[in-house]
Amino acid sequence: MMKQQTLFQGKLTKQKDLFIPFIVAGDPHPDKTIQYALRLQEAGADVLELGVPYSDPLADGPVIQKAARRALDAGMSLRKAVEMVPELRKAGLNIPVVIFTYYNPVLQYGHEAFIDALEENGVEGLLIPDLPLEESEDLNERTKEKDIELISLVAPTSEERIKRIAEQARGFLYCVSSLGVTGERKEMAPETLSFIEKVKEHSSVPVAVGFGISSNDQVQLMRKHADGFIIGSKIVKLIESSLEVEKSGDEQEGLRHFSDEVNELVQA
Amino acid sequence: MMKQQTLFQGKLTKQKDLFIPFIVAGDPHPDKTIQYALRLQEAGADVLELGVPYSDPLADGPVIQKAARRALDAGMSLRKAVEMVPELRKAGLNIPVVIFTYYNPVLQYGHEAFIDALEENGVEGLLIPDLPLEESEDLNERTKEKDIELISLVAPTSEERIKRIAEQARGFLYCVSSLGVTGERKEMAPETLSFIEKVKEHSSVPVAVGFGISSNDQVQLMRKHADGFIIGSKIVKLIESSLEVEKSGDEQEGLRHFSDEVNELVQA
Amino acid sequence: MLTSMPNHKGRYGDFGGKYVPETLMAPLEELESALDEAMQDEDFLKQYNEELKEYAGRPTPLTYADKLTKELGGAEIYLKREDLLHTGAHKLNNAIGQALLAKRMGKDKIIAETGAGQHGVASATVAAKLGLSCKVFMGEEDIRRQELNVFRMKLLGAEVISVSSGNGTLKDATNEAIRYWVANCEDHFYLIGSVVGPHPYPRMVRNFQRIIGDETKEQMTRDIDRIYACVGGGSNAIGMFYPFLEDEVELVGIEAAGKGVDTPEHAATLTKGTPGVIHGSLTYLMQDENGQIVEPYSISAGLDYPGIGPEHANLFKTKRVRYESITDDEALDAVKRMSRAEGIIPAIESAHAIAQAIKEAKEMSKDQAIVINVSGRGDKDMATLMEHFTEEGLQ
Amino acid sequence: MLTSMPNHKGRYGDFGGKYVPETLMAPLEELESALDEAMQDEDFLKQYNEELKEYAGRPTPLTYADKLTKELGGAEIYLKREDLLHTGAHKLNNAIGQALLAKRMGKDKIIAETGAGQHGVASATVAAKLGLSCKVFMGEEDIRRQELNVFRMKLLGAEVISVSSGNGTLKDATNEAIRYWVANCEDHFYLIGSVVGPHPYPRMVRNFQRIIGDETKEQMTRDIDRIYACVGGGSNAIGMFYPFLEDEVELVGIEAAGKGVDTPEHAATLTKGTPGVIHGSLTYLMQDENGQIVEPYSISAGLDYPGIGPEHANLFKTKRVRYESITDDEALDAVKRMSRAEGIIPAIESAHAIAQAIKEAKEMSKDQAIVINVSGRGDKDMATLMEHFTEEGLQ
Ligand SMILES: Cc1ncc(COP(=O)(O)O)c(C=O)c1O
Ligand SMILES: Cc1ncc(COP(=O)(O)O)c(C=O)c1O
Repeated sequence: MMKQQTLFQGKLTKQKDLFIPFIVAGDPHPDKTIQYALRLQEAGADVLELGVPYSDPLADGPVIQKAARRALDAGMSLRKAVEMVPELRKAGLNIPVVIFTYYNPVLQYGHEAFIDALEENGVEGLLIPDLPLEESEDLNERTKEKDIELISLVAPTSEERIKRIAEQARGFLYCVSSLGVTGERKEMAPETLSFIEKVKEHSSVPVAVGFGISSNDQVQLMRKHADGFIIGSKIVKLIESSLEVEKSGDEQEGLRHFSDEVNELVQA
Repeated sequence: MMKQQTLFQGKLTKQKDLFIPFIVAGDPHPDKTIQYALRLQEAGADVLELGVPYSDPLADGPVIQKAARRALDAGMSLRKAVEMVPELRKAGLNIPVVIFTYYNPVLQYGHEAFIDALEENGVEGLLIPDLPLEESEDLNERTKEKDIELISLVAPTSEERIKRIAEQARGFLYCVSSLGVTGERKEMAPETLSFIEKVKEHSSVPVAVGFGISSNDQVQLMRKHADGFIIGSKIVKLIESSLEVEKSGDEQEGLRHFSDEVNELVQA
Repeated sequence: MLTSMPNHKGRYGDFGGKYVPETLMAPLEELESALDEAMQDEDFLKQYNEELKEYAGRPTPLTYADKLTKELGGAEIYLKREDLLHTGAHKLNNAIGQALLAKRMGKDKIIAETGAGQHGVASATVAAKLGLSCKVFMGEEDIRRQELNVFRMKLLGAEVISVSSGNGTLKDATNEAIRYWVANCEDHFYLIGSVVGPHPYPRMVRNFQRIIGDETKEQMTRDIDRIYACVGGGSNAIGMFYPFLEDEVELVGIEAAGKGVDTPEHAATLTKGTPGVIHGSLTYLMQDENGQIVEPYSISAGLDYPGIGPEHANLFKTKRVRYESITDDEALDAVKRMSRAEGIIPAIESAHAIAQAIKEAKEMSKDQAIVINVSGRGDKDMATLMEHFTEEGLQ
Repeated sequence: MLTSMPNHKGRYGDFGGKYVPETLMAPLEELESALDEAMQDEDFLKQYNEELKEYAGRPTPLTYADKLTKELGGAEIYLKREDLLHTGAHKLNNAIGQALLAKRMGKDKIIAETGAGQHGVASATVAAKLGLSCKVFMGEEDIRRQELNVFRMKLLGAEVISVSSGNGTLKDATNEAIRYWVANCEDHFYLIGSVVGPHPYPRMVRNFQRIIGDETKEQMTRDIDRIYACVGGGSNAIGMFYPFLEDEVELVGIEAAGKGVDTPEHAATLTKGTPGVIHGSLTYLMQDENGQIVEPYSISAGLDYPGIGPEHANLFKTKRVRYESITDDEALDAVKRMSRAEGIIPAIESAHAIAQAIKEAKEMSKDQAIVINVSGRGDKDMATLMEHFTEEGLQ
């Protein structure tokens, strides 16, 4: 596999066994987001997917929908999420950050201004779940110019599209484990593994699998078969339960609880 | 005017200035009907129209509809109404009695049986408001055979029909004062008088005017222009008010009140 | 010949006639001659046909019910789609015809009776369309039960007159409409909603409804073995049957058996009634031994009438048409079945015809064919249906 | 040439496209090629046209509104009568087309979103008719408000799935339907109810709705000066406009101004919105400065949508179509006016088009002519109308 020059601007320390957690910026508060991000880094996260809350998140299941609602109610926006990145850095986050956002907020921001803002704020990656290859030309160019990785996705339905998508993938290739929106899956479908194989054949970047990964068993399976795994809804749920713990104890206890649970989830 | 042989079997003592009251048999009780009939005779009635209550009295206004409802609730029927006539006689009623009934009860009774019953019970006349000339052939024949007068009606709309109807009229010719169902009219339409004139031209029997006569003024007018007048709703109303008086006094007082009111209504 | 009835006295065999107060005899004669003239007048017929086509939505389709046919495994089932007519039932065919006639006669005020409100809505509709004033008589009980249709009539600009006499239902509304007509016959046109009433109404309404059968004849590309229609007053049924009276096709009229013809709560006039006079016509009706008219019952307001058109009385007596009856429950089942098999929610009235057809179609052979007249759509019946079908009932 | 849009990327000028998760890209491609094949297939087109004719009741009439025309004293007014289509609105044209396509693609499970329930009922109807299973996604708030249509869908055998996300209205029901489709795209067909969504939906729905305009063209016996149609997602409007895009006729689309375009409560997407992506398509929409979609408002549930079909966005930008907006109150007045002038109670959606036409017709000359698309009937709106019109309001 020929590697690209700027894999997350050199911040990606390995290309296998990548742990890529997803959190919603501002859920339930911007300050908390920084805390959780640091704990995830401590727990071995290799990339942070920082989700921007959206009113109509049509690729997301109920857990992330609710988190987005909480974050919106707390006043989060695309602009604020991007501007949170320097604060994350200041607090000690070193791993690459991928901004996850639906397309409409980007469009309102304006492509040029948005990409400039990503650059200024030191964002290494961008993932837009409702912007397929066919609609991404302009942003693809613009991100390339600024060494920002525009993450592509492949899905079980992609079939002949896999090759086309994989060949131009940057950063990592997001492999959607199965049909459906984000959210836990009890089991991974057996087809998932052969699907991953196929994707890997065509990809020049690490292949990370996401959608539904929610148990250590599944993590183990992905460690074996893919180059990385993305965990979203489950992490959001762990945040929810850490907030519960916080209620009956103090903040540190909540965060400790969060770290413990994350460690247990991703342990090798 | 050529007179027919059996004008109400000789019981009609005059052919002018006829006072023909209408009451509903059994309103509010059969016993009461006899009392009211006698009082009407005392007040100068020349013919008694004895109405049979019907579920669907479509030629009647609200006053007679309500009376019919009271009588039906008290168990009155065509058969019972006819069988009441001998009792009226026994109690002293001498004037001709005309049974007023809608056609359906007659049909259920059976033409033959019904006419036999009329004869047996000494009924002199029959009036069926929803049986126009065109539908009355059979009953016309049958009543003729038994010397029972089948009363015909003419209405302001009758126009060319007047001649046809008047020429075969028996007993008296019922001249409907104006368009509409039974019930009081505040005023008689000016056309009414010319209409009566026209009817009289063709009639070989007395022409009595009905529908809406409810004041002594109207009675006076009819005494002048017609051979008789029929009073229905107003009499029924006087019965209602006599019943009111009865409530706060005794029966005799109620009947006295009734007689007074009737006298006042028809006085010359 | 059945199709040449009624005779000049308005008789269909023993039935029909004009049992009305003398006051109405002349207006009825006037109506009859105006009708006869109109039916000879090319312009009138053209206008009637144009309104049907360009306003009311005729021809209505004849739909082959392929799923229902397959499910039952018997005769091919065709549906005549009066449910697609403007305002939702066949009633408008007649209302258009009569309202045009009223206008031709120079009468710009119409009156109508209504039970559930379908004919009231149809009358209010044509009155609006043709610029006539419209008074609709409706029993106070029905006004309470059919709030929606009352509103609809008012929205269309009609005046709804509450009738409190009797039980406050259709029979009483009809009585009251007749009474009002008697008082106002000179400038008012009484627009009767079914093939009932004194001559020439049953003939006139048939004239204006026969388009249903005429179209069906033209639309069918194969022989028909049986035709089904529900019977309240009988207008949709006559409209469908009349053009077939002299053909070799079995005709089946379906009355409302309500809670069962052996209970007092039904509206099965022919099945259980006896000859008598109602609303000006000699026909079958529901009455007691004294000839007092009895209040009928059916879950479907449009069939809840104690009489029936005189022509049906004759077709019953001469056995040219077979009359059956269907209970509330059977009709409701048929609503559900038709909804699910064909995506057509029929009026509960029409569902009576459907229920009988379903019973019979499966006993027939695959090379036979039947037509069901779907006289109206079920929108007006939603409240009733919601009351009846529980959540499980809809599984 | 406007009529040759969209291009191969599903673009109408700047608008349209496919802004969907990768999972849906292949199903959309599959759909597109199946659609292209079907539209070339004589048998498919024949079946579509037959269902429209023999089941749905096409052609719908073009009614000359002579009374309204006279009252206004301006242009001749013609009404295209989609209110007479089976289930009561133009929605069925599209539902039939898509359901037949689903069947042709071997997918026997359909899903649909609905707001007020009109498209849900249309989908449930065709599903029953064609033997498909049907899940309808509906916001919990809408389920509460549209009890009757919920029942109707269940009676037709559809499963109604309550959506509690967001505000529980149409936008959220659509999100949820898309989510369900993403999870089940292999054997489910998503039957979208308007010319919205990712390519090829806007084109497909236009294909299945253009029959409205095609018929109108055929039915008009004289030149038309202007055509009016209301715009929610825009399907009835495109259906009407499309065949006229290259003709010399002025086209007017009418949005819902709700309580006024200067208040926050309206659904005037083109008048007040800005370009953005909603439900897979780049178009105009109502959003805040951060690109969050804003909940719209209109008294008419069918216009209460924050987006609009991308083809309209282009027709707006290129000025080929003029877009206007009408408030709740103006629409309600138009309901009453049309009811009384023509005996047609329109859907409140359609009344928006009527209101605008009334404003303009009186300013036009007598030798001009306009067509209003009456997209649906008002039966479904009775509860709303009853709330609004007091007794005096009906005098
Ligand atoms: C849909 C429908 N079908 C049938 C009827 C019964 O009337 P008829 O027997 O005159 O067709 C009615 C009466 O309201 C009706 O609305
Ligand atoms: C009668 C009617 N008209 C119009 C609309 C708006 O949809 P569209 O703009 O897609 O025609 C609807 C939607 O439900 C409707 O029911």
